[in-house]
Amino acid sequence: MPKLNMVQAINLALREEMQRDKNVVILGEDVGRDGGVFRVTEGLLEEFGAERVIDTPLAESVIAGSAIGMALYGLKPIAEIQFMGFIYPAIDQIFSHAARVRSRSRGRFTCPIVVRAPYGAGIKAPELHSESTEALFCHMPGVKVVVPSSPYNAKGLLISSIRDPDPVIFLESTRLYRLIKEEVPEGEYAIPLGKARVVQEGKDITVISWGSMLHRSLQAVGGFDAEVIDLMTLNPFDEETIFKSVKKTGRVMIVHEASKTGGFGAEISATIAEDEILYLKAPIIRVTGYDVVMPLPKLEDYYIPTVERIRKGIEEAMKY
Amino acid sequence: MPKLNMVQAINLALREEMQRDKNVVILGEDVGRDGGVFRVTEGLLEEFGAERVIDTPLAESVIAGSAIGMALYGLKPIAEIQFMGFIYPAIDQIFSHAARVRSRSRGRFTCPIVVRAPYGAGIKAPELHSESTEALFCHMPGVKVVVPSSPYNAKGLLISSIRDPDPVIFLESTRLYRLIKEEVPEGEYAIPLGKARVVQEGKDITVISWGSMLHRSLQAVGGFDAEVIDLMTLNPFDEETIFKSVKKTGRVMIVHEASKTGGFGAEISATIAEDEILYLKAPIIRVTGYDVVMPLPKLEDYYIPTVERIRKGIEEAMKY
Amino acid sequence: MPVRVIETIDIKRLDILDEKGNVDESLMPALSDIEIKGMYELLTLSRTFDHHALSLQREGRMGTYASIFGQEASQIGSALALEKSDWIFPSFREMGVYITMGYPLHMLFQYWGGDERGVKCPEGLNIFPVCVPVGTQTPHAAGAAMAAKYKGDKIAVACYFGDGGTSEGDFHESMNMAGVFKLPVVFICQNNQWAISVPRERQTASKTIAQKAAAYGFEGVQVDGNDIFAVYKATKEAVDKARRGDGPTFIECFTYRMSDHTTADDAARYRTKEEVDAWKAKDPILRLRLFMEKNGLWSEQYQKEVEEKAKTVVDEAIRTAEAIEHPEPKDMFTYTYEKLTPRQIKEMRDF
Amino acid sequence: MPVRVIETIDIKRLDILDEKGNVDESLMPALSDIEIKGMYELLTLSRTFDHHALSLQREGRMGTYASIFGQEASQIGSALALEKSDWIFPSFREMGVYITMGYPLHMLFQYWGGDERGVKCPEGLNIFPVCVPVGTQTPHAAGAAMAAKYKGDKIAVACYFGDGGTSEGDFHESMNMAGVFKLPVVFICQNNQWAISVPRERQTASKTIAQKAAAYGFEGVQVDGNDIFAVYKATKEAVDKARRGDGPTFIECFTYRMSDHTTADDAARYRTKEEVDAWKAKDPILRLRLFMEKNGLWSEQYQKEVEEKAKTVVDEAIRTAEAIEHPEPKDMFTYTYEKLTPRQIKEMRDF
Ligand SMILES: Cc1ncc(C[n+]2csc(CCOP(=O)(O)OP(=O)(O)O)c2C)c(N)n1
Ligand SMILES: Cc1ncc(C[n+]2csc(CCOP(=O)(O)OP(=O)(O)O)c2C)c(N)n1
Ligand SMILES: [Mg+2]
Ligand SMILES: [Mg+2]
Repeated sequence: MPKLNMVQAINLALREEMQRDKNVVILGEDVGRDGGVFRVTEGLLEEFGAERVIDTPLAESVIAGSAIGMALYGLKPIAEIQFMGFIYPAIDQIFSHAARVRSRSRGRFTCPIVVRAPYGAGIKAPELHSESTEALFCHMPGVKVVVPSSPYNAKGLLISSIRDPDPVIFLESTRLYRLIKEEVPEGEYAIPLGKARVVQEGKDITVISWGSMLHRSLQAVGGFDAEVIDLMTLNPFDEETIFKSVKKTGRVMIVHEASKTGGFGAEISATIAEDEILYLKAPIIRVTGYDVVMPLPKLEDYYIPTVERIRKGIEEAMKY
Repeated sequence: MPKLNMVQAINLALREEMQRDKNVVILGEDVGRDGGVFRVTEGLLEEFGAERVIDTPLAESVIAGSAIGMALYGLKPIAEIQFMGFIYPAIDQIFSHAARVRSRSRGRFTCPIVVRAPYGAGIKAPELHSESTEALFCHMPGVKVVVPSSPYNAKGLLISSIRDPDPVIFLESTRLYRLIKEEVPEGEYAIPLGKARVVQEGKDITVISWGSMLHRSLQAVGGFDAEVIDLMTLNPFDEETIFKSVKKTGRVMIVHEASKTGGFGAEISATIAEDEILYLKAPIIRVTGYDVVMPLPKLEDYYIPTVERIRKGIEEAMKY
Repeated sequence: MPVRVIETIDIKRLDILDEKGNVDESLMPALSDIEIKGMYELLTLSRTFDHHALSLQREGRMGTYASIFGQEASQIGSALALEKSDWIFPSFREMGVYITMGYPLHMLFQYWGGDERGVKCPEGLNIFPVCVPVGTQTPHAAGAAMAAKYKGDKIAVACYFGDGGTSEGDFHESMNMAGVFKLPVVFICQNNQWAISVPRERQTASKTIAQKAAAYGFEGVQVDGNDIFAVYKATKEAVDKARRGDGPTFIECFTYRMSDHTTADDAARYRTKEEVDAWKAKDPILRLRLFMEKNGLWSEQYQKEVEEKAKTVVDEAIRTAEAIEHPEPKDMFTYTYEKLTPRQIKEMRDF
Repeated sequence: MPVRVIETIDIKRLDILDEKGNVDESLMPALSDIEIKGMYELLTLSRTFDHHALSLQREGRMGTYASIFGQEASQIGSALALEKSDWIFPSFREMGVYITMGYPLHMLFQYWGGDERGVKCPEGLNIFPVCVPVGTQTPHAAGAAMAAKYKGDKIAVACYFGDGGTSEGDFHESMNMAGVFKLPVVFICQNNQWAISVPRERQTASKTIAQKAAAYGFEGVQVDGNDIFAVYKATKEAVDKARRGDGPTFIECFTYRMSDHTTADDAARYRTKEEVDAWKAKDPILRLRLFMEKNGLWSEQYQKEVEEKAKTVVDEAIRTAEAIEHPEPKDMFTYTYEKLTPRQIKEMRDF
């Protein structure tokens, strides 16, 4: 089996789904001739032509909005937003329409779009190229949010997202794009949305993370008997897997790169504090980015949760 | 002292602040000649002229964005978004700029704007006229979020918001606009941002709410020895007041109108679960809107947390 | 600056039927008497629908409603140029379009009564639900047109919005997209001179709205929006052009909102009675009646029949709408996603 | 459709200095020899800055950088028409504007090195920090202009963006706002023919970008963006008009991005060498040199001096920038709000 990095794995998923289903089309800035600024769509224009791999004008709202229109018409559009920091102009289309099409039309129209965006810090990029505001999209019923953490699950989750009958925000860690290679099978396999993955079993503490922070978490748990969960789908999220783990460990730490206040860690913590508090032996710890405007590259490394900060979080929980 | 409803109290705050400071200007759709669709800006055009009460074209992004430009230039603009459901096109300006101007320019430029918007359900209005997505704005460092629950605190909080040197999202419950009248003094008084208000003291449970849900919460607590907290400022929020209360009661319920997942109740709950868990006797209960697309008027009343649902939440917590 | 002219753009205006009921024969589209009578009947039906909707709202039997009074010719004239297989992206003030396309009237009352099921478009029609956030439907029109083009379907996409809607960023991005990809879209702006309290000249400084198309490299034309023949003709040409693969067209229907913005509005706060009165003479139905009278297509008797028929149809629709059972509270969960989420399943236990 | 023309819009183009260094005397702005030499020196300094920035990036001493190579005349010509009291809203590719306005060079290196302090605009200048999200600076320009107008300040606001930027909704909303309120803004579009990999003709279908102003009821003009005299003249007239209270102007500087989009880009993937080579002959610095040569303002010796001076200044700026101490981690908290929040105070304890 070939070893692929995440860029290649996503490219493969796109290619295979486009081969399988003529209704799958890609649109976005520089996705065609340039193959995407991260080369995620490389070669697709050549293979599928300009009608299916569409270089759009520089306008995020109509990228999302026209994807919605295509979906209404029966296509399965995959819209790329060049960086998550540029998704904000498209939020209105995502929130006011993509999320509501099915409900508004009582199912007559549906909106099976995928909005892909590179997210997160760690590649020393300019301002607004390092956002990780996934939590925003988790507060909009009608939208699903998926964040893969490895090439293998990126491919499987993307296939599921493309086939999903509802809108999916699919966030790809820029830092992970070329960091890890792993075996990624060719051909079809789908990892179901809404299911988390227990990456490592353990008895003392449940560490919940997703995307790029999963790796730092895995680095940090060494020496502890930690159960590590890769959430993968943030909305709707897999309460069951979390609850099962919490019942066993009685301790929880959530790690994410987004700033703390209102981050998705809050929802996980609150869900546990509401449903499983009696099993808890310790405070629910959140190790997150700080509540600050994301700094430029010189300070970026201080913003992102470090292995050391994550370890401290575990140690804190283990005091109880 | 005159008894005013919330529309009148906000109008008074605007008028007085405009009289006090020539740099305060208002802009938005229909804020001038029409006095705003809820009449919140009634009479201001006549008193202050079209250069200070500006009827803009129908374009939310430039309403927020030009307010930012005015603020950079030294004015204190108050932008009205006609309904919170129409703030989404302005989110990019609020998140990418208003929130970051101070940080980006290391304080050379600041962004003292207020973005006012009517929010919430309960007046049987058309689609997207009933949003309560305040949590979104609480996840963006650099932005403050204020939600008054009564005419008196609406005036005092608005004065503080206008004078605040940073961007403030100021959300006004459409349902409360004309529901309650209370004594509102003329002249200056400011209610500090970032401070919650203990509306009623109690020993058995802490009920935390804001805006329109505060009133339902107050109706629901009858018969319980509940401490009711009106959060007022959601970001940055008053941990101290909450912690003090939780230490006393050991039980917490949070009530908000927004849908549950990723609502601001999650942040409050998570904060308590992180810092005060040892004081808790019971699960932290959230009584909220459902995780659904906000329904049209026929089902609206089923969506909004009812007094009965809130009571059930308290009863649930009191079982422990 | 005495410099070279590198581009010249002419903005044209089309008028066919004047206020007295006279037509410019050279421009008159080929319409049979039956078709012309059909137009008149649709105009009357739409206005009757509108008046009844306003009454229902006043009586507390319906929610906030946006009247189409005065804009009937813009709506019916343009919709008549469309086929059922075409796709339509309305804003919130296009009841005349729905009615012309044969949308069940009772569902419109149901929708304005606050029930989503009213805009569950019946199979066989492709009308997207009422779009409340101004201008945000324009990208959908571009996208649907792109999809139709990709699929090789010879359809047109009609996108409706107001003068105010042209100020939104989405309008711009969609027009631009349509221009770049030569999409089969007809953008139909009902310039009714007001966006709530903001008059046309404070909405934009361009002399016409039609000229906005120049920014996107395709044709923009202004038509007398109270002249159903002109609206029909301009739309038909644009639709045919779209089907031929010759790209988008922008049509400014120059009309007037005779009512308050919605039932929640009081237009007397911001515009004069004189202005409104001046537009009464330009009424789209009146002038068609005068034309028909001159051409022997109208009589008092006919008028009575048309009015009675309209009233019967509308009354029946109201009865049907009001007899529909209240939606189930659980319905609010059902259409969030294709499948309920685990959390929703828990939440639904409240009902 | 044989109908009435109700509006005609002419789009003009201004050229003064051709590729051979000849000028159209009738159009030539009044510039002293010293001023012309000043232009040349700024062009050279900016290009020197740019080349050094690219080298630093390659050496890993600086982050991603957006080159201005080829666009110097558009930037310096327009900036020279501004006063220090004017307000400037750049995008991310306007180093020539910063340099012309007297912005400390070392701060520019500092910024591109990933340090916010580099765009803390010194007092006495009103240049808003580099704006990364495309088009989003345009509303700020409208707002600042509105504020200036309200305060009665006789200043102009210059707003820079690219051809790609004109596709964003914000551009549209801001242009419209400026038109409605007759704001003192000069919108300066550097049409460098590319938005990363998207060529101008796939960005928008309008024949010129200048004609987009027609949508907003004010003047748009195209100038040869590699002709510093034309850019200067057009901007000066627009700035004067703004100061007079006669409203906004849109200027399309027709130029070319000679470099990759940024140092993270590889333009060879999407455009031909032939296209780039064809633009070499149109170089803005070369043609000014030819003009100066013809007019006795240039010599080999002068060239050497100008180059050496530029190099010295740039080297010095790099030294200064690189000597600046690394920002404190705590700095990332300091400017979120005027005061730290209680939560931030806790978070800061990590440092
Ligand atoms: C994005 C958005 N902003 C504000 C509103 C509130 N609103 C509803 S209709 C309207 C005016 C619309 O004017 P126009 O586009 O001319 O259409 P008309 O009402 O005249 O048919 C406004 C401001 C809205 N629905 N959506
Ligand atoms: C809102 C937004 N979307 C996407 C990007 C990524 N991006 C940076 S520059 C650029 C192209 C800009 O083209 P143009 O406006 O012509 O300016 P130029 O780069 O040619 O100077 C893109 C797509 C961005 N910075 N902001
Ligand atoms: Mg209108
Ligand atoms: Mg460009």
